[in-house]
Amino acid sequence: MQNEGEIRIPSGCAITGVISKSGERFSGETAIRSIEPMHDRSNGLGGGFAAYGIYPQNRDLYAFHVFYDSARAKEECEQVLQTSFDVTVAEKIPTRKMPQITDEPAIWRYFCLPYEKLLQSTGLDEREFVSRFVVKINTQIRGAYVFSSGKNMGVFKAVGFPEDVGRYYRLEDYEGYCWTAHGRYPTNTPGWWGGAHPFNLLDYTVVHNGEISSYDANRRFIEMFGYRCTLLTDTEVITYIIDYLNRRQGMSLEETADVIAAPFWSEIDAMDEADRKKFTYLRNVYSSMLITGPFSILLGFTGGMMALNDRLKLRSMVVGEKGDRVYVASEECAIRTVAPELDRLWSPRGGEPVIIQVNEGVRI
Amino acid sequence: MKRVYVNEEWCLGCHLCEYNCAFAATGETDMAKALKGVTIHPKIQIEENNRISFAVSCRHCDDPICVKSCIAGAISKTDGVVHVDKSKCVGCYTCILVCPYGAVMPAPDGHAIQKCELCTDNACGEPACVKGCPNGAIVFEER
Amino acid sequence: MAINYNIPEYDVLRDPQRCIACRVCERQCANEVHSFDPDSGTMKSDESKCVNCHRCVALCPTHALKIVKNPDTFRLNAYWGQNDISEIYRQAETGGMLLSSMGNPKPYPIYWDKILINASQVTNPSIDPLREPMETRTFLGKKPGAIERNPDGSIKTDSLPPQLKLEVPILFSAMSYGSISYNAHQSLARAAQELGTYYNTGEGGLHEDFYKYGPNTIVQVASGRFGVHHDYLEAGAAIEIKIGQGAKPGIGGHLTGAKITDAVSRTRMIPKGTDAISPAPHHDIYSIEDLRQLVYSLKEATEYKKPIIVKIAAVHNVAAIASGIARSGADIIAIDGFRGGTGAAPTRIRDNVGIPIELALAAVDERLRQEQIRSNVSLIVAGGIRNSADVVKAIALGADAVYIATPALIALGCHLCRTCQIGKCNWGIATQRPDLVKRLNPDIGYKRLMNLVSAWQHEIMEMMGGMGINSIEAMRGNRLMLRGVGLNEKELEILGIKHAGE
Amino acid sequence: MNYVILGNSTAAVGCIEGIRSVDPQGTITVISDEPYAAYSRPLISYLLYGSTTEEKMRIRPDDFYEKMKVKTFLGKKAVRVDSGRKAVALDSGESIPFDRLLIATGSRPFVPPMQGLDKVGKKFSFLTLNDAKALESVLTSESRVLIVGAGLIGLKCAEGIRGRVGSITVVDLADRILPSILDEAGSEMVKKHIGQNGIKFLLGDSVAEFEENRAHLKSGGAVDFDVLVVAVGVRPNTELAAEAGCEVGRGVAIDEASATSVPGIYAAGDCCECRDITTGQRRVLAILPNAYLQGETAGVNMAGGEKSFANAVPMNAIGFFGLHVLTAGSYDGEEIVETKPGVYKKLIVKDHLLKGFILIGEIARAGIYTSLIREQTPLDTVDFELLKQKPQLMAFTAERRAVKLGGAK
Repeated sequence: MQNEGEIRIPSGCAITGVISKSGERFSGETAIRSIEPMHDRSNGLGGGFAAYGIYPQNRDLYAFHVFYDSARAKEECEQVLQTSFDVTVAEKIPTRKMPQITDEPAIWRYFCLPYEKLLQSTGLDEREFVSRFVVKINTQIRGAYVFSSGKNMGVFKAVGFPEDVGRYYRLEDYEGYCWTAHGRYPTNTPGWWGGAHPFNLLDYTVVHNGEISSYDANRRFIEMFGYRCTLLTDTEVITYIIDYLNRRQGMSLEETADVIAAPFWSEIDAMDEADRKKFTYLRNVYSSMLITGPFSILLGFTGGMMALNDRLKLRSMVVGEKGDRVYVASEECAIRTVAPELDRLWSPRGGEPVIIQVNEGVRI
Repeated sequence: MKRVYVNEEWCLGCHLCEYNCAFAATGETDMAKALKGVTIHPKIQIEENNRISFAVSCRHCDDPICVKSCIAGAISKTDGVVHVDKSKCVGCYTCILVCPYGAVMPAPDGHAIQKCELCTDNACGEPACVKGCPNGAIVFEER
Repeated sequence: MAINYNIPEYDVLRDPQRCIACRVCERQCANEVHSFDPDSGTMKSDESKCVNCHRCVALCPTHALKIVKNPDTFRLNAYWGQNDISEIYRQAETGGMLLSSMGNPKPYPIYWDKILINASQVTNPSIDPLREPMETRTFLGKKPGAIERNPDGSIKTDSLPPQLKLEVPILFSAMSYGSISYNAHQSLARAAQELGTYYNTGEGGLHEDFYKYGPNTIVQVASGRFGVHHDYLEAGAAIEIKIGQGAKPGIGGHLTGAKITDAVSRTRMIPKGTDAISPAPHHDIYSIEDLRQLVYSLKEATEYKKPIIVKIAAVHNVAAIASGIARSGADIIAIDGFRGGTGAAPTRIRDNVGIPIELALAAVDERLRQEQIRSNVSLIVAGGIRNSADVVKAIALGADAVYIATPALIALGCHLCRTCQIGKCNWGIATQRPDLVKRLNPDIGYKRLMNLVSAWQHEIMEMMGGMGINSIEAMRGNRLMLRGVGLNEKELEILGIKHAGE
Repeated sequence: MNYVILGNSTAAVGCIEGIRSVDPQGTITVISDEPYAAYSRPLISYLLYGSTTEEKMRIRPDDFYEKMKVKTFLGKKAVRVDSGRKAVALDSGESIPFDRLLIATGSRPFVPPMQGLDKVGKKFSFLTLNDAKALESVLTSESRVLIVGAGLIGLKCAEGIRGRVGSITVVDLADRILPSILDEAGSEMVKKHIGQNGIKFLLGDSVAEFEENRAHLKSGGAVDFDVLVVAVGVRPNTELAAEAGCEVGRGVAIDEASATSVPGIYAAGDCCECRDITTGQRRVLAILPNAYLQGETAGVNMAGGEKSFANAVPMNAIGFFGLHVLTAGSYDGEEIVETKPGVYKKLIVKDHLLKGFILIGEIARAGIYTSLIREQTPLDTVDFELLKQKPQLMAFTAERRAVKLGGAK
């Protein structure tokens, strides 16, 4: 059997996400309960959560979540980590023993910041430095895998059904203003924890339901820019593309969505001149970042969440609103379970991003 | 009204139109069987000289002088096609005398005349010369 | 020569039951194979003149003709083939180099046929091009590394380097006026215009009548610089510097004086009736930095408004060469594989020099990505694209677009008799004889070209839809969509694809 | 509008079709002393020959008059035209008023005074269907027929009856046949051919005196006969026109609009004289195409349309026993002659124009020559050398051909 990274494994999935626009923090129980009714969209081969705002006391430090297959990997990784980072906290992530969750790796958490000296000497900005560092650990240290690397946020994932994974990680004990969750239905049956979703880089997390047909075109292109798609999953390449466009190219999330789920030429040709030029430019210049095939993704980032469907809307995705909460899920049941009465419920059109950001001025 | 037009520039002088015309008139389905050993009498004829060639067949004139001149009332024009009633034709050749295109000719039996009738007199559907022209030198078009 | 050592290559079979002696074959054969015997009233043939172009077969109204390989053979020999012996006789007779036309016909591996395409099943829906948009529009040209913004924050779109916009990623590749006829050129130009793509003048300049097709024309600058002047450069949508040609890498060209008619002479700006000889190298390009100078000279001459294409033959170190070109300022690289056609080339060169385009493409695309300069240039591949599946495979291997020439000529009637060099093309393509040129009616020709490319486009869309891809750029370089069959590890590695079953 | 047409042959048909192309409603009345629907007079010889029937001789379908809304008075003779009151008086006493009148009264046989002619019992003219029927009724396979006149009518009559009689002798004062359309060489060739088909000629001779079954010739000989056909010539029926005040020369004088000198009265066909463009002379051009074109021109103009027929050309297509003779124009000018066995060809050129031709035996595409005459095409605008070889459109410039064949404007 080959694991993620050795073979490309397409998978069907369930996704859900909840955000409080007022920045109110709420327990992971909501996310667990929301993903639970979509049990049948997963097959027990992966589940995970991303939570934003969960480490307010360490909000200025990077929170690295790391899987270790061996003590040696841990030793090696920590050694490298300590040469580049000032590590404030190193701890085991609390878990609950459950019969449903097996083959656990060692799961550690580090709060840290890169050494200022090093940033100056490399000339890289902090986020670029961290992202390169994570890619380096994940590609070079066998048995160590950084699966969460943002500030004041964290990814929790494992092989199992998502609701079990949530309970395993005791997510009811965490409070965040935004949660996304993922249940996985891979069409092959390896069980590597790193291969579960969400996929993360810095504070970007992506949960995704779909199977993109443009995968290798996207992968081979994005790898030109220093990324290494080690997992061979859609989520990984989508995350990198978003990171590249949003963070490195400085595009807005809307513009990012306009690249990866670009309008059809027939639509562009019918636009007014300014829009036509803009969209033509984006499609032309970033053509290799167009993502085709079915996908529904939830992008989590500091201060917000973006939902996006492929341009043909080949995967279901609904959005619900209740008060200051916005819910996005593969199925309406996932929303109704946690918010039976909604102010509004709709199905976004293919390629049309839904971006929810925490209200301005709210400290997160 | 659709007419046969000749694009001289594209005529190859291959004479296939003549053979296709003659073949269409036989009503046979096998050209080899129909024309083997036969001297053909096509209603379309190629003129050739110094690498110039073109096909000539009845123009189905708007003001057909053959119709007006026919001493037997055997030529008439209906639905854009100048038609010969061979049973009325006595073969006097007045039409040959007046046709400015030289597009009317004696029928092989000599007792009447023949001319292109746009294959309305056979089962071709479209003029056989046009259908068989390899280079678009003869076209059947509305202009 | 008292003894004729050679035997006719073909036999003309005429079914006496079918032949009606209409003499179409006689009138249509520029090689004068057929003749009419008035005494017997039957047709005769001199098969020694036959090149098997099938013009007579195609026009015979009673299907009385067949051209077959002459069953007469030299004594069979597993090592010394018929061709080997014949060619020696010919060279012993003439003392000259052997000349041939069109592409390398030898049985080298055809990698296209060892690559298979993927399709969606269950996990990912295939897309029906009849019901959903299916996009084949492609832009060729250098892509900027970063966006720039206007003061109001909007994206600056005007700073984009010049691009070629193709509605379908298929262009007609270079065939010079002179090597092919006026009517062939017109057919290509009109088809390119209708299809929203481009044709390429080749190295023979641009006939004055065709300037109006300029927006769909790529003008070529080759080592002979025939017909190159300022208006010519300005006339095209892009300028192609031809370094090499897949059919004859490393050598120049030779168009015999017989083909330099009045119009050809005017277009090429050389005296009528003189041989048009292109030098093997550009004598102002002896190194990669010289190329850069020419690239920028042409850009200067055309105010940086036109993309510059550099066309090279696929040779052994093509990836490194392409890397150099990608850094030379060129906007597009065209790579011509060893199956590419020609109007005339030394047989030995055509049949033995160069490498398969599939491998060259895979190597170049991968190399440019490794060097992170793939966005500096677009890649056009040429030389042996036979059908839409080849196009799909080429794009999935990493090409932005393909050049086709042989399929275009075949669409116009070419039967690949491979005797372009004698100038008596019975199909009116590779000839300047007025009576032969007129056999290609561009009104018919351009429609056949349009049909061909439209048909391919539909097939490409169908294959894309099967893969669940609805825009061609998502297929570009998408090598996971390909699998090899019957390829060894090395070949798979170069092609960057997995073996079927993996 | 009230149209009246006197005569019911080709000119009348042309006139009816001309009127109806402009005026679908006006009343058209046709008056003819012949009791038949319009038939082709030139076909009477073919009728006797057996290559047509009385039914097929009709030049228009049976429903022609009905479709064209034409009222007919057939078998009634117009006896007077009153141009002042604008009415035609019929022999039956009726008076038919008209607004526009076409006189298309044709011609009648000319029978010169010949001594003893009244003694001949079976004597015939050969112009009308009735003439043909009458002649046919007396013919037997033993009949010895004497035809006086070796012109078109006489010889067509000879051909028409050759297969049904014992012998035919043709006498003519002229020393050659068909002198009105052939030159000497042509005459000789045709005469030889006709002679080979069993017809005996006595040329340069004439009948001095008839007995009932014998003609004594001026030359001294005599010809025994059973049936006599007099085909010396025809005379236009101009009397009605003259009475109506129309200017009459050899025929009723008409202009290019087919109008006579009397307003409202038009004339067409064999009763008229018009300008022959090949000679510039006014003459009677008693040929069928002219009759139609003049009639049609008259019809259009009568109905208020505008049409001009300005290029009348004498021409004849005639054949005898498989030998075809096509001629046109006048024969005054430079001659280009080509002869080969069975073929005689003569072109006449004057003032850089093709003026006339005689084609015997090889007649293909003669209309191309005719059109050069009719259109008065300057010969320096065509390749006349090619035209000398044979009539062909190749002789025109590519631009002219593009107009003729390619639909260019």
